[in-house]
Amino acid sequence: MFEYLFDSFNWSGPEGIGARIIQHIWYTLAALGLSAVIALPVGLYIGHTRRGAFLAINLGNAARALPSLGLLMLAVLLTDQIGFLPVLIALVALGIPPILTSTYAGLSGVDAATVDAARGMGMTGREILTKVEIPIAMPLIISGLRGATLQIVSTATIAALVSLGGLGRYVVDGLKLRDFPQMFAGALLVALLAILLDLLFALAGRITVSPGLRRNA
Amino acid sequence: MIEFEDVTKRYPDGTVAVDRLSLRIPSNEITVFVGPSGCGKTTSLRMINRTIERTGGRITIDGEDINAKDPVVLRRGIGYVIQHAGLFPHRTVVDNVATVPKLLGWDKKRTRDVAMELLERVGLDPKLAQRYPAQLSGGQQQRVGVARALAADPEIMLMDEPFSAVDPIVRHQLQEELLRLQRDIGKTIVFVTHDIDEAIKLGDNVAVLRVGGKLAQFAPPAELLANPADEFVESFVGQDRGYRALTFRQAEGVELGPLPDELIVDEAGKPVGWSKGGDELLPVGAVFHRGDSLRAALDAVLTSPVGQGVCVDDDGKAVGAVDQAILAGALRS
Amino acid sequence: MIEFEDVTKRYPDGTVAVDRLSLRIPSNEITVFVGPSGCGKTTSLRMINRTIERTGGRITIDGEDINAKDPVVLRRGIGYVIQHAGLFPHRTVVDNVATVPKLLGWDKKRTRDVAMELLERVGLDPKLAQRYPAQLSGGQQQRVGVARALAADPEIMLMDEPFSAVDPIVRHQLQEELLRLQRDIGKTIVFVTHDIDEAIKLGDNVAVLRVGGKLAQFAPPAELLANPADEFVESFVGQDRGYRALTFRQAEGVELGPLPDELIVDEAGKPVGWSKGGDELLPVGAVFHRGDSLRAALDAVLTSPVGQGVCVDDDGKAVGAVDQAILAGALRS
Amino acid sequence: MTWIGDNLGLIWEQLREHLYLAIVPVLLGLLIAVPLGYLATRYNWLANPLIAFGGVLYSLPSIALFIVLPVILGTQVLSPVNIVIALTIYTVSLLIRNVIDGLRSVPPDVRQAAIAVGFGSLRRVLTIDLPIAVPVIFAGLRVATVANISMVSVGAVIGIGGLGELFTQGFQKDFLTPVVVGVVLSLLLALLADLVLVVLQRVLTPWARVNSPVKAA
Amino acid sequence: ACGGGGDPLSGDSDAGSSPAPDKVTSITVGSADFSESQILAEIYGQALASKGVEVKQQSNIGNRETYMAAIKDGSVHLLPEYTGAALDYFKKGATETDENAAYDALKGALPSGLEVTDKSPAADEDTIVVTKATADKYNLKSLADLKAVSKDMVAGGSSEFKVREAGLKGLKEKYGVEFKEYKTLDAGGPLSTKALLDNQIQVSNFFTTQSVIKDNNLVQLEDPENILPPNNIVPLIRTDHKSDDIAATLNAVSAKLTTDSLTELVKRADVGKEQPAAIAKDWLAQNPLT
Ligand SMILES: Nc1ncnc2c1ncn2[C@@H]1O[C@H](COP(=O)(O)OP(=O)(O)OP(=O)(O)O)[C@@H](O)[C@H]1O
Ligand SMILES: Nc1ncnc2c1ncn2[C@@H]1O[C@H](COP(=O)(O)OP(=O)(O)OP(=O)(O)O)[C@@H](O)[C@H]1O
Ligand SMILES: [Mg+2]
Ligand SMILES: [Mg+2]
Repeated sequence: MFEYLFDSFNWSGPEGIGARIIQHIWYTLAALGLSAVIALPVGLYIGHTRRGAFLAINLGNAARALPSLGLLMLAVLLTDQIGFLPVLIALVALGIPPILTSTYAGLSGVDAATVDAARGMGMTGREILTKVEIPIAMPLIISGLRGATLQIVSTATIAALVSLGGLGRYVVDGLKLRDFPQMFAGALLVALLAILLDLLFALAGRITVSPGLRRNA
Repeated sequence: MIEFEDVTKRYPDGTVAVDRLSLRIPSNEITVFVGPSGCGKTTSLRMINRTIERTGGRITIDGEDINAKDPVVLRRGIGYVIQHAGLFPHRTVVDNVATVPKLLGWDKKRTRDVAMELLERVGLDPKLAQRYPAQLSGGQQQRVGVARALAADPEIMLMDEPFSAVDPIVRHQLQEELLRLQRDIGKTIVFVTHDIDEAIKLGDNVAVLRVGGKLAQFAPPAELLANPADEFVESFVGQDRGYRALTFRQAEGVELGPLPDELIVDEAGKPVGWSKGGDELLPVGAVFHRGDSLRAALDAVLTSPVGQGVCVDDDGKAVGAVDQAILAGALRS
Repeated sequence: MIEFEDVTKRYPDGTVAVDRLSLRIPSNEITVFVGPSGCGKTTSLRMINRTIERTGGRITIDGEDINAKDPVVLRRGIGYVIQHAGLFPHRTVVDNVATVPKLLGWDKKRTRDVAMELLERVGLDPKLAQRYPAQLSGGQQQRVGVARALAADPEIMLMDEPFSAVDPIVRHQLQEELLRLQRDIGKTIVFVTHDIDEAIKLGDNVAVLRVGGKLAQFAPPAELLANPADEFVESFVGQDRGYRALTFRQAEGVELGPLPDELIVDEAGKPVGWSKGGDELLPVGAVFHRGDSLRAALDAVLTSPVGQGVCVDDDGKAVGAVDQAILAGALRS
Repeated sequence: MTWIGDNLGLIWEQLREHLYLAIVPVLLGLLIAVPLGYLATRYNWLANPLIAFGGVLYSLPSIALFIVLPVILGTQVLSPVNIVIALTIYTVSLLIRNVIDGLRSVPPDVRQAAIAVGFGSLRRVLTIDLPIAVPVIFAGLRVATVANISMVSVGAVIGIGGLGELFTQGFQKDFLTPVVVGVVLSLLLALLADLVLVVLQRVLTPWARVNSPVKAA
Repeated sequence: ACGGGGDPLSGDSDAGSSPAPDKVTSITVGSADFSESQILAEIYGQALASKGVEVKQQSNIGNRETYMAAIKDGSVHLLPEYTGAALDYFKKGATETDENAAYDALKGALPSGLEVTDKSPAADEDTIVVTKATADKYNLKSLADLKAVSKDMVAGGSSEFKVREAGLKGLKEKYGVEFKEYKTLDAGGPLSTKALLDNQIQVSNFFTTQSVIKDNNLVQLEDPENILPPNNIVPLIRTDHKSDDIAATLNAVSAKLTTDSLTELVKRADVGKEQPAAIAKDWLAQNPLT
C-alpha cells in the first residue's frame, strides 16, 4: 500500500492522486455547501420559531434512512445522466439531516431565559437570531457540519461506481481489479481527508465559538 | 407612573393568569409583586414590556398606552433582570453590559465607558470585565444582569425573582446593594419575588397577589405587617410579623436611659461587657444605633444579659441604654 | 455516639477541607453542621459513611473505628439523605424506598410492608407508591428520600442539606415533620445545612464550622444564640438572635393578666377584635398558646393594636392577656 | 409493476437478508460498546481517545472495509460475516459516544445516593447507571440502526447487500423499478426498525413517560 | 476447502486441491454482475437441480476479479466463464486466437483445484464499438483506423478493460492506439451506453451478445490483430464439486447453447426486464436435456 502511495508515478497527471484528492474535495465541498444552503436556513427557521419542528425533525431522521447507493443509482436513472449531478443529489440527501437536526437542536437548546432577556431588552427577532441564538448554537451547528462532512467524504467514494473520479476511483478500481494496495491506499486517503477536514472544522469551531461557551472556560 | 387598569391575561389554553388587575405603580420607587407560585407575578411583570401581551384592560406608562408604542422601542427603554440573569454566555461581561447601547448604536468609546462605570456601580471588580459569564459566581452574574439592564439608563426596571437562585448570604448582599443603588439612581423598579421577607425589605410598596391573578393587598410593607387585609395575606405574611413590623419604626424617638453602672466601657467609651461583680464580664449583647429601627433596639434588649440594650453612636461609643419598660412605652405610642 | 478525633481531609489537589476536627455526636439526637459554603460540612458528613475517605485522624461509631468495617456494609447501616433526594428516577416510589432492604435480600413481602409503612410514616399518601419520582413535587420527593434512608432501620441518618431545594413553605413543613418523626424514632441524625435558622430549629446540638474546616463552636442552639463563641459565630448567627433565642423559652411560666374589657369575644370565647368604642373593631393581632415560646407571646404583644397579647387555649378560647410589662418580667427572670 | 409481482420471492429474500445484515451488527455493537463505555467512564482518560478513534473508524469508506476485512480476517469473500463485522465496527464507533454520554448523564446526586446506600460498583452500573442511561444510549442506537440499514446496500457492490442487490441489478439493466422498490423498502425497513426501537425504549423506560409533575397530593 | 487468507492478488494461487468426488449433493453457483452470466448460472443451476442436486445461487457477485476470489476460497463452486477472458486472467499475455487453442490453453493454465468442463459453441466475444456517427465521421472500420484519430478521443468501459491485454494494452501494443483519456464506467452496461450515446466517450467495449449494439446502430470495429480473444462459454468448476454426473449435465447444457439463442436470452433480460431464473426455465423447457 505504501509502495503505491509513495510511487511518484501515481501522484501526477489527471488520474494521479493529487488530482483525485482535489476532485474528492470538490465533490465534498459542493455537496456540503449545497446541503448547508438547504438545511441551515430551515434549521434556523424551525429552531427560532419552534414551528414545524416535529415534521422537520422526523423528515430529517427519515432521510437518514435513505440508502446512499440506491439513491445514487436512482438519481442516475432518473436524471438520465452520468456525471456530477446524480452524485451531488445523493450526497446532499446525505448531508442535510445531520445539519438540519443539529442546527435545530442547537437553537432549541439556547436557554429560554437568555432569549427572554434578549427580547426583554428590545432585540428584534432578527437580532435575537443573529446576535444571540446563532452564536450560542454555534458549537452544535459546527458539529452538525462536521457530521455531514464525515459522511459525505466517506460516501463520495461511491461516486466512482457511477463513473466519477475522486478517491473512490482507487477503492472501486481496486475492488474490480482486486488490486488491494490501490484500494487500501484509496481508503486510507479518504480517512485521512476526513480527519483533515474534521480538524479544519475543529479549528473553525475554535474561531467561531465564543470561549464563553466552552465547557471548561 | 405605570398604571394597570383592569388588566387581564388569559393564555390560549384558557388559564387566566391575571384577572382584572388594577394598580398604580409610583415612579422612582420600588414596587414589589409578591405571592405564591403561579399567582401571575411574572405574567403581570412581563405585560409591562409586552413580552407577554395582555388580553384585556389597559397598561399605561405616564399616561400613555404601551400598546401605542413599537414593542422593540418600548423594551429598549425598560431594563429587565431575571433569575440567573439570562446573561449571554458567548459574550464577555463588558459586552453583556454593553448590549443595549450597542443596539442603540452608541459609539464605541461611550459604550465602553458606560459599561465599565456600571460594573463599578453594581460592585463588580473591573478586572472581571473580560471574563465570560460561566467564569463568574451566581452573585456576580446577577450583578452583571443588573448592570446590563441599567446600561441605557432606562426609567423603568423590571426584575423577576432576580436573586432567588443565589444562596442566602449572597442574596442578602445583593438586596443591600440594590437598596444602595436605588438611593443613587431612583428608578421606577418593579420587582417580583415569592419571598415575603425580600418584599418587605425592598419594597416601598408591596402588591400581594393570590392565585388566579387577583390583587389581595397593595400597601407599604409596614402597613402590610400591621394590617393584613385578610386571612390570606395574614398567613402569607407569616409569623413574627409583629416583630418584623418594628423594622419600620425608628428607634430615634425612644428616650434613652442613662448608662447603667454595671456597663464597663473602654477608654474610647465602647462597651466591653457587663460587670458581674468580681472580674468576670458578661457579654454586652447586640447594640443599636440611634438611626436603627425599633427592631434593633428590641433585639439589643433581648440579647443583653441584664435586660438593658446599649445604644452607641457612629464611633461605637455607648451613649445610653433602654430597657424593656422604656421600649414598651415607645412601642405603645 | 459518633466521635471525630482530629479528623483531617486533604483532597488530592491540596485543598484542606476539614482540619483536625474533633467532635462527639451524641446518639439519638439531631446534630447539625452549619457554616458558610465550602467550609467542609459535606466532606465531614460523608467521611462518616466513607463515601469520602479521611486522610487523618479517626472516626469511631460507638467506639469502633469505621475503617475496620467493609464500607458497603457500613453504608447499608447508615441512612443518607441529600438535596433533591437523589432518588432513582427509573424506580417507583415504593421501589426507591425498598432499595436497601432489597440489597439486604429481605423477602418480598416484608420489604413491601416496611416500605408502605414508611411512606405513611413520612406523611405520604400510599397512593403515590406506584408513581415515579418525576411525578412528585419537590417536597414529596424529599419525603421519599427520608423514607428510603429509614428503610433498613439504621441507627444513624446523615442528611446533607436535604431541604435546601424546596420552597420556604414546604421546607417549613418538612422541618416540622422531621422533628415529629424524630420524636418517634430517636435516631442519631447528623444534619448539614448552611441556613442558621434551620440549624437552630432542628438541632439538639449545632456545630458551627468556619471555612478551612475548623470547628468554631459546638453547642445547643440556645447557648449559641446567647453566647456566640466569637465574632465569626456572632455574625453567622446573624441579627435578631435575641429575638430568636426566645424560641427556646416557654411562655408557660408567664403570668397571665385578666382579659381586658376591650377584648370582644364570641359565644365560644374566641377573640374577635378590640373594641374601639362604637361598633368599630380593631384586629385581635396574633394570639399565642400556653405551650408556645416566649417568641410567640412577644409577637402577640407586638401585633396587638392595644399592646396586649391574647393567650388562647387549644379550643381557641381566650384565657388571658399579657402586656409588655409582664413579658419584660418574664424575660428578665 | 408486474416486475414486483413476478419477483416477490426475490424481494422477500433480499429484505430478510437486509434485516439480518443490519440488525445483528447493532446487537453486537451494543454488546461491545457498553462495556467499553463503562471503562471510559471509569477511567476518564480513555473517553476522548475512544471517541476520537471511533470517529476515524467511522470515516473509513464502507466499500473498502467490506473488501478489506476478508483479507485481514481470513473470512470467505462472500461471507456475510464481513458485512456484519464492518457494520459492527461502525455501530461501535457511533454508539461509544452515546454510551459514555449516557453513563455521564446519571445525575451525580443519584450516583451519590446509590453509593451511600451501599451498592457495589458492578451492581450499581447494572441496576442504576445503565437503566438511567437508556434514553441516551437509545438515541445512538436509533442512529446506528438507521445508518446500518442504509449502509448494508453498499455490500451489493460485492454481491452481499440485501436490498442493495436490487439497486445494482436494476442499475445494470437501466431499469428503475427494482431501484425504487429497493429504496422504498429500505426506507420502510429503517422506519420500522426505528419505530420498534422507540417502542422498546418506551417499554424499557416507563419512568420517562411521566413528565407531568403533580403538585402536592 | 475453506481458507483464502492468502494474497487474493496472485492470479495463480492454489484453490486447494482435493480429488474429484464421486457424488455431489449440493453446489453453489455464482455469477458475475451482468445478465448473461446470471442467465447462464441459472441454466446450470436449474439443470443440476433437475438431476437432484441441491443448488444455491450466489448471483451478481461482481466482476471477474471478484468472483474468481469467491470460487478460489470456496464461497461458490461453479461459474459460467469465457475461454479467452479466463485464460487472460490465469495467464497474463496469452495470445491464442483460435477457439480450441484458447480452450486448451485455459485448461493448462488453471490452478489446481479448478477445472472447466466442455466449452460451448456459443460465444460472447468482446467487441470494440463506436457510434455510427463517429464511424462515419472518421471513416472507421477497423481498430487500425483508430490510430490516426485516437489522440482526440475518449474511451470508456470497465475498470479491467483499462489494464487488460485484451484492452487498452493490446490496443496500444498492436495498433499503436492511445486515447486522450479513459473513463472508467462499467462493462458494457448502462453507463457505457449512456456515455457513448451522449458522446461523452467515443469508443467503448461491449459484448457481441448485447442487443444494445444492434438497437443503437453501434459499429463493431474489426480486430485484424486478434487482440480480442475468442470467448466461448465454459463452466468453471471446483474440482471438489466436479463429479461425473455434474460434468455430464454441464456438458449437455454447453452443447445446446448457441450464440444466437444466448443473444435472444440476454435481450429478454436487458430489454424485457425478465428475471434470469424465468428465462433459464423457458430455455430448459425448450431445450430438454436428455
Ligand atoms: N404560556 C403559558 N400558557 C399557559 N399558561 C401559562 C403560561 N405561562 C404561565 N401560565 C400559567 O399562568 C399562571 C401564572 O403564571 P406566572 O408565571 O405569571 O406565575 P408566577 O406568579 O410568576 O409564578 P412563579 O412564582 O412560579 O414564577 C400559572 O398558573 C401558569 O401555569
Ligand atoms: N473532590 C474535591 N477535590 C478538591 N477539593 C474539594 C473536593 N470536594 C470539595 N472540595 C473543597 O473542599 C472544601 C469543602 O467542601 P465541602 O463540599 O465539604 O463544603 P460544604 O461545606 O459542603 O459547602 P456547600 O455549603 O457549598 O455544600 C471546599 O473548598 C471545596 O472546594
Ligand atoms: Mg414567575
Ligand atoms: Mg455541601
